Amino acid sequence: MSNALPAWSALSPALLLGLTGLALLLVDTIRPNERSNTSMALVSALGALASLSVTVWFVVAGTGHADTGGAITLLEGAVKVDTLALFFTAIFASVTALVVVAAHDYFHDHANPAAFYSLTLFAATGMALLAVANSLAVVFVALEMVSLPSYALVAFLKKDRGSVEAGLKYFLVGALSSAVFLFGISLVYAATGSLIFGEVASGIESLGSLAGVAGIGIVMIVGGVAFKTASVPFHFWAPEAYEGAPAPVSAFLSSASKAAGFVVAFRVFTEAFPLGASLAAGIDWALAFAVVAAVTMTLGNFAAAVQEEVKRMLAYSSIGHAGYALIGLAALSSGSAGNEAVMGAAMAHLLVYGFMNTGAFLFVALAERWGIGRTFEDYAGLARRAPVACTAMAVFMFSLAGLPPFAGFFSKYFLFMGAIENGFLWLAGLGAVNSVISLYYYSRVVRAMFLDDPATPSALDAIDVRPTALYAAVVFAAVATVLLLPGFGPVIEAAEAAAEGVIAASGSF
Amino acid sequence: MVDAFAYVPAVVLLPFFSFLVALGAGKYLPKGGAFGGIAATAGSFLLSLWIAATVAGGRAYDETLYTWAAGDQFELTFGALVDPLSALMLVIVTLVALLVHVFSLGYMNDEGETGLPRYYAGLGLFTASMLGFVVADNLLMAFMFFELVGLCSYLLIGFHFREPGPPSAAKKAFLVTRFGDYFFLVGVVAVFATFGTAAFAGEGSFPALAEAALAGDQAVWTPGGLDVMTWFTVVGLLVLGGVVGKSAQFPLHTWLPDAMEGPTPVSALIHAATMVAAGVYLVARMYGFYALTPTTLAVIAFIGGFTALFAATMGVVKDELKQVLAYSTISQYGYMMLALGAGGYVAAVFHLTTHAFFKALLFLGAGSVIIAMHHNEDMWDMGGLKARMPVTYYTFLAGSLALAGIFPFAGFWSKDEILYEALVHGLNEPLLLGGYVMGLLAVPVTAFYTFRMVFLTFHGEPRTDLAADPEPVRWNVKGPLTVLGSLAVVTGFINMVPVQKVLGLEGIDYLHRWLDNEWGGIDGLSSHHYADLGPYSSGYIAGGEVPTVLVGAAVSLGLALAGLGLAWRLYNVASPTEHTAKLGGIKDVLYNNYYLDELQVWIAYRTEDIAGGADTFDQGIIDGVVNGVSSVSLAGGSRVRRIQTGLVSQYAAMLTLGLIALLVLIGVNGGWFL
Amino acid sequence: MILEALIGFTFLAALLVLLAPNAWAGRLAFALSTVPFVGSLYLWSRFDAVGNALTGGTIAFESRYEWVEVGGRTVSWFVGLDGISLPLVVLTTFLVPLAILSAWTPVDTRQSQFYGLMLFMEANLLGVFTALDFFLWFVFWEAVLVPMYFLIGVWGGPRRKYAAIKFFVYTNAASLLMFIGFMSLTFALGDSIGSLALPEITQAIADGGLETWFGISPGRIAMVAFLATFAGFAVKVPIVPFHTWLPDAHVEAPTPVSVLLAGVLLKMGTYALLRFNFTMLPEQASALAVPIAAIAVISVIYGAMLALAQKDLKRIVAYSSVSSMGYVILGLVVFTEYGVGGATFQMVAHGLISGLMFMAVGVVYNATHTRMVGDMAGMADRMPVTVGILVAGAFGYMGLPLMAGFAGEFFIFVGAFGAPSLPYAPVFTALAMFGIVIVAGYLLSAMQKTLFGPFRLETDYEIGRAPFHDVAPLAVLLAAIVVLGVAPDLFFEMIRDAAMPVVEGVSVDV
Amino acid sequence: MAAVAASIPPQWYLLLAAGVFCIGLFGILTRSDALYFLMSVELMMNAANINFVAFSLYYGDLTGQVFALFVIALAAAEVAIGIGIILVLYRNFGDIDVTVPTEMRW
Repeated sequence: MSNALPAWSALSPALLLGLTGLALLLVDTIRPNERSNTSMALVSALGALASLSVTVWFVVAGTGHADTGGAITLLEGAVKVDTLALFFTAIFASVTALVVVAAHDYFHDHANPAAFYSLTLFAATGMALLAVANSLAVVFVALEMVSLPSYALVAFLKKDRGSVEAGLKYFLVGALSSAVFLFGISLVYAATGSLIFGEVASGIESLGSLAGVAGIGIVMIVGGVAFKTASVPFHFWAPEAYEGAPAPVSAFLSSASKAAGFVVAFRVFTEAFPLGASLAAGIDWALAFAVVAAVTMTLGNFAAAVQEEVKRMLAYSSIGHAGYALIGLAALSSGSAGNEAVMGAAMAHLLVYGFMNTGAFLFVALAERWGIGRTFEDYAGLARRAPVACTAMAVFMFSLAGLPPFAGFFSKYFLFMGAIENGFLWLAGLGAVNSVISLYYYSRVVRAMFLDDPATPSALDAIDVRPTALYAAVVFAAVATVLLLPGFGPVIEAAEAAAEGVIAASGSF
Repeated sequence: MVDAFAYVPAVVLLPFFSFLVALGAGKYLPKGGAFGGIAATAGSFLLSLWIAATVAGGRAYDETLYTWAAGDQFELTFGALVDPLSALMLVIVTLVALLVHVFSLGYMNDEGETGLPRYYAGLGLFTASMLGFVVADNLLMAFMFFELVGLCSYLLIGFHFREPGPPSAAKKAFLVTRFGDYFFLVGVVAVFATFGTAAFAGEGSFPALAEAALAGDQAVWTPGGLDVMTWFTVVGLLVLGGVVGKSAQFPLHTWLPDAMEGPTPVSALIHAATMVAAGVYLVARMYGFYALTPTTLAVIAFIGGFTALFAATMGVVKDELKQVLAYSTISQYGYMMLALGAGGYVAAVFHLTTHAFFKALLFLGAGSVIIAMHHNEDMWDMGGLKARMPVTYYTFLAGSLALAGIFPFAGFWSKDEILYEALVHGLNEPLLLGGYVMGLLAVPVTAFYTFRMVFLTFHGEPRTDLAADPEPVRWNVKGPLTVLGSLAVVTGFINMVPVQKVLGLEGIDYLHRWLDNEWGGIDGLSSHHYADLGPYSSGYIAGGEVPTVLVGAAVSLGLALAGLGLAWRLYNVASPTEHTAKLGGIKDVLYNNYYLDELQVWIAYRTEDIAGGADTFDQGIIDGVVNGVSSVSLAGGSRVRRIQTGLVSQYAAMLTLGLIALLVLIGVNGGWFL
Repeated sequence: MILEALIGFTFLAALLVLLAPNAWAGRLAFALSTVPFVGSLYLWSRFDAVGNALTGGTIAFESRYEWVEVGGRTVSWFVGLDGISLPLVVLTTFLVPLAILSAWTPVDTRQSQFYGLMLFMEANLLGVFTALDFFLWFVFWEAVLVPMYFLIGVWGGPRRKYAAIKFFVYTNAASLLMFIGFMSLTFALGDSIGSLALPEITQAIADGGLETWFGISPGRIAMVAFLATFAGFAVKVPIVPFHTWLPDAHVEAPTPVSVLLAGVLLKMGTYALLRFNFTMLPEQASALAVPIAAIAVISVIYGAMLALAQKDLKRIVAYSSVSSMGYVILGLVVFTEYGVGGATFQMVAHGLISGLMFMAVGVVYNATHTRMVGDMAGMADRMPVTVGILVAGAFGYMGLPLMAGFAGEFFIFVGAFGAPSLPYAPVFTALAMFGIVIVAGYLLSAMQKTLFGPFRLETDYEIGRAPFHDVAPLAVLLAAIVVLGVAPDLFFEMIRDAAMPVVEGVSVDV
Repeated sequence: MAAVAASIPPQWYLLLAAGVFCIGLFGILTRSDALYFLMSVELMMNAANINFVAFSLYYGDLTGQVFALFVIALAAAEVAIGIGIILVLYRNFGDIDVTVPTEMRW
């Protein structure tokens, strides 16, 4: 299938996203004074969906899969399209689609929404690029390509103090982290003399006296990843950014951008720094991830349990979920059969998370659109006024908590299974404790919406509109969250195939 | 001819159907379903007679009719066992039940009671359960119907549930007997575990196996390799727990006097003639097992003797008619236990029979008096009823003479035989002798309170207007009284052992021969067999059997007459007065039944205190821990969130520190700095 | 296929009722819920399983489709019935329609949601009892929590939110512990299993498939897994000291929910204990026999004492459930035909009886709007039929012969007393049996105080006669209890057949 | 030129880079002025550039140097965004002190 097309076409998902972004700019420049929010949203949604469909088609066709001639490398090996890349591109594209559709209603009265769509699309392009990056240089460039629009997006509401403060903090921490990341890359380059993953890997095997340098570099790269995935200790930006940013942006960052961080991690740490070789050189980055994962999930969940505002609670919970997903790297053990399983489970979790978490933030967007407050109390009795949306929210909450019959159940339990299979009982146990706590605070939302009575009878009169697009996005996310449970087979198999791909590419893992 | 035994289930089921009918359609039927019950019990009675005749015809019946649970480990079944003992019991139960049903027409319907369907349903179910218990062919089935009997007594005692008293009495009755039944149930389970069966009769029955086991040619399970004899004694005592409860033996007798809260016919049927008999009957039923363990027998005898005396003393001071009868019931069952313990199997059954009749008679007589007195039971408000209700008086008198054990009434013969058995066997058995002495001492006391009751009720001058002009009673009251009255006179003659022994007339001890399978029965269930198993040897005083018989009889009769005389002297006057003052301090003790009820109430309260303590512990400690966990983690959460100070430069600092920490960790772990 | 139909239909019914208007959601739900019952009766009539589904017996209505493959283990849709699960399926489908009927009076808001959730829960319960693949089973097991959370939290009493969240979090924590324990067991089995099908796992363990796993010896793995799963299920059962969520949940939950909670949800725990701990890991079970028997006895006595201390009728029944579950544990741990079989039978019996008790108390509550012992007296005078049935049910609870409760308890006792595999079995049994005295104590005194004596009611409600649809389910339940009490072999036969392999499983080790 | 560079042992470059990096970090930790913050980040990035350039010389391949150019460009872009954000910060808070906005915390 793929050999019928020119090799560069393997990049078409990323290209589609990028072109859509440019198209948006074009539209905006040609007719600047026409506030065509709708057309913008439409174009960007179509672009995202187009790229999504192409991606899915590629996955189904097995592009870059070992069975069909293996990964497709382009640009002197700087870029590589394989199942992993496509899998994550699918996540990015679908989240983008959801977000832009929702944004249409969220920014219905905004002065100039056009910039939002183009920025989102460019960020998405950067993510797609991250997914295919095969060289540390490309990784860094793509990473910046994701970060810079994100900073702007967070601070998008220029007159909103919260948005600006969030943007500032996000930017400062981000700049620092990317500097650390970059320095890490430079050290690895210093130690191995290359930026292409494959060559770095071979360099790692023969480090000699430079092991320490490479080690410091690798740990700094871990830091960079931690920033993108909002993991301790680089998580500090997350609560503020997610809380202050416009809700669609929070959705975008907490789902897609996080996933972007993970795709880098999965690829770099398997292909560039194979565990076996790293261990031989005394660089136990899996241990580093284990520590980070443990601290992250604990901090995220415990802090989320005591929040007053739903949005901030979701922010912390997304930190907690970063901790879960990190298990996918932390629970790797050299040469163990369970590696594909656990990493695949982490990827699958990110996919499911892409839907349920985006959905949750979009519900918050809906609430902000309605203009009801942000605290749990403000959500009291919401189910009476908006049963459909609240049911969807309940689905997201229970799914995030890992309860059947929702997809979050499968992904989370497969993650724990993977950890157990590789002998990381303590990680699984910690994850279990955390998910019990998460059950508590997620059910607080459900309780507020369904069980509690509104503070005042007039509290919910603000709910006077039914923003169609937002509803559509939320409901679609909910449906996806439910359907992914019975339909989990292909997902997890694709994810495991992806993991297998990168692990195999790393040769001796 | 048709086989009578094919109708054994019918005997049980007829009253059960009357229960269903009364329950379902009672309120549409005349007399609230009374006739259904009468018809059913009459039918059962006739069938029982037929069955008894068949047994007399030299046949017996032991069949498994229904498999309840067909496990490989144990097979739990229902079946019918008809031998002389159960045949006799069937006749007694059905007859008394029939008479009580008839009497109820007068006592309940004519008095315009409400809830009659419930009443007759209860009677029907009770009769059915009792009959089921009688024909039971294994211990489990016996236990089941034993419990159902308990349920019925609960329902019937609490019949007047709108008043405060009866429900409480019903609760007490069920609870106290339940306490005994607990041991019984443990015993049943133990029997299964030990022998793998609970059948009463036949080669594979557990008494037979136990006999074999003691003989050493049969291996049985015992806990922790316990000695077989010891274990059997334990099992026997466990089952005895149920007996002590149901037959109201010390210390579980306290429920029976309260049970008088129930309607009088119920008292007659349940707490005199049949249900309380269940305990004694059970011992007789599995006597082949008890006879094997001397210790158990001795305990039974001692409990019996003690209860006989103990209850009699309390009966002395009671003012209410039914109370006196209640304590006399307890006392009389004490005699039966004494007999069983003393190896007097036949004597026990004999007294069971006679007592069933004369005690039913006394209760029904009391019922008739109560009707006449418009439900005033205080004897001090009566007096002089003799002239106004002659039928009741003379039948009641017959019953009293029997109860007091005056020659030649029924009670004399049975009680005399009991004492005789206890004496001859007791001469070599100190514990048993103690039982005998207490039984003997109870004789004058019994005579005294019985006639105190008679004189206070019927003799002298009427002490109230009610007594002066009692309400007349109808045929449905007099009829049963007459029947039972005559039975109370004649029943004794079915077993005139002393006469036989003294005059040497062979074969007039019909009951002995009946229970000895002389006309037919099942091997291993004959009185002879039991005697062979039993540990006792006979000893005689005054040189020889005949003198012993005479002396024994003379002594007991003399004592009875003495008691009677004292009662005559004190109460057979125009206007009798309380003489209890003469008793001094003992009086209060007797009035308060030796404070045993208080003791049990105290125990109940302490139990509730413990429960309260447990509840506090549960809510405080255990649930406290559960809630503590959550509050602790939430507190932890609010600590953690403080890290997010909101100051971005502090974020930078913490970020850097975290990174350094990570570097150090991995570095040290990887040994870069070496 | 028929099992899929059964479960699927119930899910559809739930959806349908959810969309129905409140006005006739109750009737619709009842009508629909009778279908699964008929279906389960059909299953019963066609039941042809032999032996225990986990130990290689022939499974009835077996059907299996691969679902997901993860970590070299296939997770499949794998359902089937054996002599242990069928009675519980019948019990579930039997109780739900009655519970729905009993909800008509008390539930007066958001009916369609209520009945929808009830049916949704039923579907998941059926899944729990039919699933033979661990992961599938676990999906249903967890999915039961969600409807229960809402049912308690939305329609419950004053402290419903506290009770709901407590139940929700507590039981979920237990499930996670159990999950980790069991997963480590499956991975310690290495390549000796290719799927998470329970029969396969059981066989593998029996064939000594456990390997040393990350330096942990097979024996220790098995023991750890046993303890983890036991603790996990102990919360659900519940066994002292994990029982404190139960009274709160029961007191707050509306009547029909209490009925299902006591009638079926508690049985999930004992069922799981039997399936996992006592069937898969008999060696560990018999190694720990004495402590387990000890906590069983403690549950019985302690639970009964707590019930004795309560003033709220529902709380009384709730604590007595703790007590009754103790019998079940005792029956399971002794590994005899009557012990294990009796325990299973007792699950059904207690399901019916506790259901009846909660329903009857509920009917009284509908009339009086109080459940406090002190607030009322002489109810028998006003609602004779209800009280009559309540008394009958209470005696059933006390283990009156010829009612289901006695059968279950007696089977357990007779199976436990002489059990060879349990040291001091007679002592434990005799101690546990004393429960039958305490239960009589508190039930009788509670009844005396509330039902009998002169009529008195503190709350100012006019007591009308209970409507037919309140009393009918009581009568039906009572009838069922008596039938099972007179003819226990209706179920006990197939239960024995399925329990024997479990017993033999250990008898080789003892 | 190249010879001189080659004659200097690579460890020195590493140390120099590390030094520069730490200076930048120090600036970030000590200064609360947003512009100082930006400059310090610039320093840290250039520290990385030193490594790239030096070791591309050391290994004799151009990747490092080319990448250094990329980094410089990206740094410029980052500063652009940063200035923009600092601008709106000033508009909303009347100050470019990064420790002022602390409305969202905990």
